[in-house]
Amino acid sequence: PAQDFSLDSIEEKPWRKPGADLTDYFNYGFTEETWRAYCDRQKRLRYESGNTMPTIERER
Amino acid sequence: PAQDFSLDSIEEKPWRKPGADLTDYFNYGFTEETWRAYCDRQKRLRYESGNTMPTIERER
Amino acid sequence: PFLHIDPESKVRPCPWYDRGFCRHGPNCRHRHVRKVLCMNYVAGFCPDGTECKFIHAPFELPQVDELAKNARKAGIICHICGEAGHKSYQCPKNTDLMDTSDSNRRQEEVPE
Ligand SMILES: [Zn+2]
Ligand SMILES: [Zn+2]
Repeated sequence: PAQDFSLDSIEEKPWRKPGADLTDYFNYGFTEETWRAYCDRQKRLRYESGNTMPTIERER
Repeated sequence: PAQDFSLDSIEEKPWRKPGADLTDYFNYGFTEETWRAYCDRQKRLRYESGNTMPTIERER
Repeated sequence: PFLHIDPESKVRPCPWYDRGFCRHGPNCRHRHVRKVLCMNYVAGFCPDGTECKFIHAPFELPQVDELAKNARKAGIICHICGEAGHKSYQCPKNTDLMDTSDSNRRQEEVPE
């Protein structure tokens, strides 16, 4: 899942470039910061409950 | 276009009729169920991102 | 008697279908182009951005989405926050509009 993409593993961060549209990269109105926070939260949740991914990924 | 948002507001569901092609109505391989799940996910994640969309709140 | 659909208008892709669902199905005035969704973007983030070969589907209702896009194309720049895509009276940073609570203000922003 995309949550496992660490933003830090991406060397150049094209969405930071001037003129870049954040929404081309981040869905749902996330920004780099809020996405990071969300991933951390998810990781913690998954760790605590042993739960994996939400529905959509599975349905495909 | 409130009626375009929620499937439930559409009284007759022509895509359910025999001979109907689901892909005429649903893109990306969505079905009624997965589209519903996708809409819920949109709502949930927009909330999680802290970027709630006023339009959607109203449409529901 | 059959539905007359102007073939010209079929050239324009359907913004609702591009979101994922169009209630008009085969009778839609616009063209329904079958595409493949980017599952990374559905998850929330796709590192490929504009280079991605799958679709990053917008979920904003087309009219709102298009309004903003057209405004951006037309080079509309807000003189309050300096950002492109909206006018000052629609600006989230316009304090003149902030006499009510934040949530009320947000609803008022929605164009009819
Ligand atoms: Zn359509
Ligand atoms: Zn992508």
